[in-house]
Amino acid sequence: MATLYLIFIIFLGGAILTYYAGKLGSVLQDIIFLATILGATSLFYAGVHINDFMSFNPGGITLTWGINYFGWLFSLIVLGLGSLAAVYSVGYMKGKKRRGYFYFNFILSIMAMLGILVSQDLISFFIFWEIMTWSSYLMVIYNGKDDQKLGLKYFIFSAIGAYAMLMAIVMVHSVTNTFLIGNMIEAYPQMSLSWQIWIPILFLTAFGVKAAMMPLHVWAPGAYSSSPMAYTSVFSGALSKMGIYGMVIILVTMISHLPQGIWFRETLAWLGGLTAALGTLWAIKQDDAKKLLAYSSIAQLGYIITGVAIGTELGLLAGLFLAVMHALFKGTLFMVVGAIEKQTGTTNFTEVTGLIRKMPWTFFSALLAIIALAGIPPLGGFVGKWMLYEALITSNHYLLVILIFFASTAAFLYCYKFLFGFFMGQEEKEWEHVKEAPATMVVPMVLMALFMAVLGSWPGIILNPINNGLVDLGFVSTYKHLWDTSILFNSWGNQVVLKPLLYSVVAIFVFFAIVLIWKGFKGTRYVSTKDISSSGEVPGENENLTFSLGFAQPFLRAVGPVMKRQIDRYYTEFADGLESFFEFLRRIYTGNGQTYAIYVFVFVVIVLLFKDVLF
Amino acid sequence: MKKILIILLLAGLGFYIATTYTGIGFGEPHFKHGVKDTYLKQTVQSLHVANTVTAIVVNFRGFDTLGEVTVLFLAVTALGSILYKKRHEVGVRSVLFSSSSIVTAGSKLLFPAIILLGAYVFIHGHLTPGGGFQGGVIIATGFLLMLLAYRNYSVSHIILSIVESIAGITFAGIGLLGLIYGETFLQNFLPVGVLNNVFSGGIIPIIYIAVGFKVAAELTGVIYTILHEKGESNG
Amino acid sequence: MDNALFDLLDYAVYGTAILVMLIGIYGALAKKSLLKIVIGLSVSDSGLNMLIVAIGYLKGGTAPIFSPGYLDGTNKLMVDPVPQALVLTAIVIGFGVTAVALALVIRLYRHHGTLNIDEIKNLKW
Amino acid sequence: MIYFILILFLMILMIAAAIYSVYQKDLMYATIGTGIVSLALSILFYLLQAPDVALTEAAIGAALTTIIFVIAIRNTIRYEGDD
Amino acid sequence: MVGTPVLFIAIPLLAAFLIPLLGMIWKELVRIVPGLVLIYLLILAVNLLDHVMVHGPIIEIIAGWAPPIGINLVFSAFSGFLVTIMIFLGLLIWLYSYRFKKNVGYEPAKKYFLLLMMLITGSVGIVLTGDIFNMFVFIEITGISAYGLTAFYTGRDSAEASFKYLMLGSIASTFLLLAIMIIYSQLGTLNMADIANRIHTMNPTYKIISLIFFITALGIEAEIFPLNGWAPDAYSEAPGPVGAAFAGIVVKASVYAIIRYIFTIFDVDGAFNFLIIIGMLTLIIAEMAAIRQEKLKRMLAYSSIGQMGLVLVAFGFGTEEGVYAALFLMLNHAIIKSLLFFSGSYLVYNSKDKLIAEMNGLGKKLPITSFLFALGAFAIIGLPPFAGFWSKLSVLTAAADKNMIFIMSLILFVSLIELVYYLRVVNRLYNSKEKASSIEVKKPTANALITMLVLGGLILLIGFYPDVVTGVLHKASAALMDKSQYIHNVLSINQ
Repeated sequence: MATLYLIFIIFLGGAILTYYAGKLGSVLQDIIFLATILGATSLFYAGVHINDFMSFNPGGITLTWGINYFGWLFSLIVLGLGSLAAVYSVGYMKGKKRRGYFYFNFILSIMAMLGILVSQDLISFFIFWEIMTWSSYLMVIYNGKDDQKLGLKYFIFSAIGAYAMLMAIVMVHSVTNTFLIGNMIEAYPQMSLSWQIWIPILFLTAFGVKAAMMPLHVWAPGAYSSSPMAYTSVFSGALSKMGIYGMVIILVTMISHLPQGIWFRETLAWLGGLTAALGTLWAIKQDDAKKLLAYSSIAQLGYIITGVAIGTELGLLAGLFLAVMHALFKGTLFMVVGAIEKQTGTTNFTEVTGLIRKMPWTFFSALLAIIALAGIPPLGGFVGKWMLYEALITSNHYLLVILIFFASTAAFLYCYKFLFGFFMGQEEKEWEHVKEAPATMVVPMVLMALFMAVLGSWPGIILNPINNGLVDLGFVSTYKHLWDTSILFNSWGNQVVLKPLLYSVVAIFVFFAIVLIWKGFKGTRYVSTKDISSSGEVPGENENLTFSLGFAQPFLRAVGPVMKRQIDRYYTEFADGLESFFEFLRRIYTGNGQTYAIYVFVFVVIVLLFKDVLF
Repeated sequence: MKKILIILLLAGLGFYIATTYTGIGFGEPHFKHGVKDTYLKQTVQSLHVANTVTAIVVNFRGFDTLGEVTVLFLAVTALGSILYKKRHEVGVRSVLFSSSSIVTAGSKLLFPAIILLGAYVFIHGHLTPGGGFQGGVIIATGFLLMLLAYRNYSVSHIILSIVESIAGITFAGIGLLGLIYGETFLQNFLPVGVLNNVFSGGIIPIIYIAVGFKVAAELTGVIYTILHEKGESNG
Repeated sequence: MDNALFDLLDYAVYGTAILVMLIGIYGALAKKSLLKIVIGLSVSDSGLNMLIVAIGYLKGGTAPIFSPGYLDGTNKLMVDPVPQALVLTAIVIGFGVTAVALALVIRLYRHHGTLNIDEIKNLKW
Repeated sequence: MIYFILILFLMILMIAAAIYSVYQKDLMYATIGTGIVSLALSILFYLLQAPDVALTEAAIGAALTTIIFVIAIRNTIRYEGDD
Repeated sequence: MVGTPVLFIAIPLLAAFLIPLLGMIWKELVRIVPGLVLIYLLILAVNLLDHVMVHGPIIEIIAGWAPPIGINLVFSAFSGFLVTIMIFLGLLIWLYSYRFKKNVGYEPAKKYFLLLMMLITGSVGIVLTGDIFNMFVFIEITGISAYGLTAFYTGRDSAEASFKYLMLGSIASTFLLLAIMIIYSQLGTLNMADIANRIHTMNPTYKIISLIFFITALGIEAEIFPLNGWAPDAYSEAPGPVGAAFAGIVVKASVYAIIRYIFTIFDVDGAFNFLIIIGMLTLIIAEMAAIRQEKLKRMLAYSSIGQMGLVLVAFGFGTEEGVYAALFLMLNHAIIKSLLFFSGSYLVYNSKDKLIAEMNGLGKKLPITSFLFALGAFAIIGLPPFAGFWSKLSVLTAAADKNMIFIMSLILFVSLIELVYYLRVVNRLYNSKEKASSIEVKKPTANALITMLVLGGLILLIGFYPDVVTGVLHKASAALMDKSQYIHNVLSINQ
């Protein structure tokens, strides 16, 4: 089991080496970086056995490391996406400044996420959690132009979560006297009711922040969009999943023992649903691809939270499957944006159009990812969505189904905007010189896109590990039972039978897609974007007439009232209020030495007067 | 308003201090097992020193005294640091009063007597009231007199500093010798002599003489430094 | 007669000491001039020293000095020497602190041209 | 009896001098007030059977402290401003 | 054994008296000798600590009179641990300030190093001594050195800060003497162990009044909330390394004194809760004041006050875990806050008006210093895997064990405030939108850089491998908790 040690040493050593290798040469730096990530990944899958634990005692605290099936499932997301994003990063970072900084934090993030998964005790869990937080914070401020204090916001919210978690950890410790997660789970049913309620709330706060759950999500758009895209794919794809990972553990192992647990579930599920709906609406409004994807991430995480929160086996399966899918398609999409940013220098829909011919492979990956995101068959996203609806309906959450359904329908709008804004439309002269991104960037995107397609037809590849993981968490597998009742599992789960109806849907879809693409390449006439006129006026040179400008305005007007007040503003007002209170308070220190001396006597006399109470 | 508050506060504080101390009682023995009886007994028996206060200050609680001379030493240093000016800025000595020839002549006459008195006081510190501090202060007042009487009278900083250092080293050094020849720091390692002789009490007179020199030099230094600080407001 | 008066003194000595101390502190807290503050602190030190010595006093005791011929009549009452030794230390330390304080006052006057403590508050909040 | 009156006188003198030195606006006189406090105190120390302390207080409190106050006042301003 | 505890006091005093003479021989000696002394003392401290860990506390008597007659020094695991930290830190401060400002002349340099050495000695004395009046003397030594050092720069604000400090310091010594005399008048002894042995015979009212006076007096030095008006000014106006010395050495000694009184000498149980209350007040108000500061050093000062409040809270739990946590906090605070003061001094040095707002983009100009500052900031917030995390964890664990959930959440809330203002600075340092500043960059000197790197290395070492200190910490906290053992050890010495 020393392999785990070795892996962490490789990560740490690699991070430091990479940082300093920049002085010797950028190629060497790339090689060390890739070798670290890929080496550690392959070592992990080759040398680490599941359910093999080891313990050690730093500072008198027993720590246990090892991985179970559930962690192993998430390690697929972390290391898989991490490796691909690492390959992508090499291309993305070519010619950029502060590569050492980027690589260092990238490796540390991956290490921290893996660390979270192998931690079987709360202390190392927390330590890795925090390493993950600050390494990602350092990524957010990578550009050094943190004018809106996005990094600070991210960090503060993470810290709120982390401190909540820390509080829960020490509360648990005062009962069990150890930090082992297993002991916590065992001791939980014996705790007093108020602690039984508070501990999960505190934990869920921490996980909710990372999973960008509704009232705690305000950091996410800024943080996702301002860190380098190569990292954002990991940030949104894998890092946020750590929140989901934690939530599942808490929900399954603790809340399920609590009679009042139903309230937790309902609240969480509804928060997830709201997150999905509002995130989607905000995403539609964005003109910047990074922001759009960031809000879309929030929305997608909402689906996952809802699925997980319902707590039935089907719900968990759906949520976790969506989590994997989200890692894949959101990873891909951020990579796509990164590629576009690298090639064109901007990510604004109102500036870039018609890249379909310039960057065909990028378009291909974007297309598949968008299809998966929107939940259109036959890609994996559809499977997840379907399972989610099924889970919601079987557990009688009809209102929630409506909400989710509304959200996923509205999601088509931004999917369309994304796809059309960048790739379709007129080809402007400004972007004529644009070429396809380098191979190191394209290959990871395409690989992921293909994998999504595979998952659409063979979801069992992922569903089996998920099931194993759930069994590992103490869930009694009722897989067999579901197999019989659910249409979905009948048709998709056993990987071979495709029902004629679905088969024909796929056929029709493929047909239309081919037609559309064919038309796109052959049958269009080149028209300049300026070649229009409205009300007899010829638009001027500087008039922006891109397709995405003012996209979906009527719809946004309709839902406008919902979006009028951002939660963000409440936080800001709260913080401002606090600060002015502090400002008022610090005037205690008047600067007059005599006043300070008087304080001394006030203190003495007050203490003397109340000495019988105080002592 | 503020004054009323202060008076109220002080009244409250005074009330508590007063109740405490009146409860303790004046002029009565307050405790049974105090250390003072041991001090009174041992001063005569083991140290052969007449003045118990001296015995306490120099021997029983000699460590305090070491700290105390250090405080004075530090006060001089801090004073120099606070009022430090670059050499060309050294101020003119402030003149407190213009002295007539009677004063100057009288001062000259008095000066040796004051020094002698000071020396007497610290040499006999273990026999009679007085000791290093008192004697040192008396010597310092002698210098003060000269400084005030003569406008041009100056005390060499370097000599002051050397005297101070040597006296301090003597004190600390005797302490360390106690550690070497005896077993503990500041332990008496000299014969204690006969009670009420000048040469009695072992290391006590030596230390007190060192303290006397040190205090004299330090206080002279304090006065000299402050006297040469002609304050001019520039703010 | 004498005894009754001494009983009164019981309280008067402590009372005086505490009163002087409080007057000094009042000066330090209520007066605006920096020099007045230092004067106040110095006065309060005097009161405190008196209080300490008074604690060591024993009625009918003599000074703790074994002058020649004293030892013959042993077991005569002596006042407590310990507070005296402590006060000795405290007085010298108090002088050192006062000297430093005055040096600071002189320097503050050099910089600010005033001794009013209300006007010397560049550092605040 | 004389002893008693002496002590009482000294104590009253001390309090009065203390109040004087706190209230006097002319700092030079206030300093003299502290000197008187110290002087009275040193005699009181003597009466309280503390000759060592009396000597010290007389030398340091009454003489040296007063002098450095006077020097300090000479170097700054003599009158306490309005407060 | 290479020596006895009294050398911690005697050697620096001897050196202090020697330095003016040595300076006449070779001027550089006034800078070198304090360093040599501190190196010797560090070796001594480490050796003695090693000895104490195995053989139990060393009680040293002075002038050949066994306690309670004479003064004694106690070098137990607890006091020895603090002494070692203080001297180690003192050595680093010496190294850092060896050439802090090159244009400082001979006279100021002599005074600076003398006062610095005596500041350290005084604090060490406070910790080592076993006699309450002797502690008063050491407090005064520390105090006068501190006033002198605060007013070291010739600017006008430093004198102001120093005067405030002095004023409160005088009031503190008044209260301290009052309290000492109450104890003496009741028990007739000044020895801590003897007092502790007989404190139960004392009238409870007087006992509590004297305890209150002690807490007030020492609280002024230990920066407890309503008594700490001097602290921000003194920290921010003193030279940078002296700020570190205040935070790392002086305040620790005062906190030690309070703890010694409450844990060992007095048997008042309510005092523990009182510690928690004033500790929380100090923590909360200091951190709230810190967030609005515009000057870096002042911000660090408030943060330092807050940390001390937290230390008091941890002590106030009164359990061994609490003491362990408090000691861990003190250790970390000594290391981390010194690093922050050291690196912060150079940041301030490089910004014209000492404002945080002017530090944009310094991360590029002073890469190592800024990196170390960021490291220190992360560590003091309590982010793993740096040193601060372990102490924060142990404080919270101790709180949870006493079921003080409210206190816990307050501590965490305050940590959040702390995080905000530290990160604001770090954000600024690495914000590349720098203002055009014509100031020439003043790079840290080599010795300063070494000092900071050592501290940074320690933060990482303790963070990754806390075992280097936990053993000592456990022994030290056990030593503090065992009151009867302390009394027995001291009073059973016969000479």
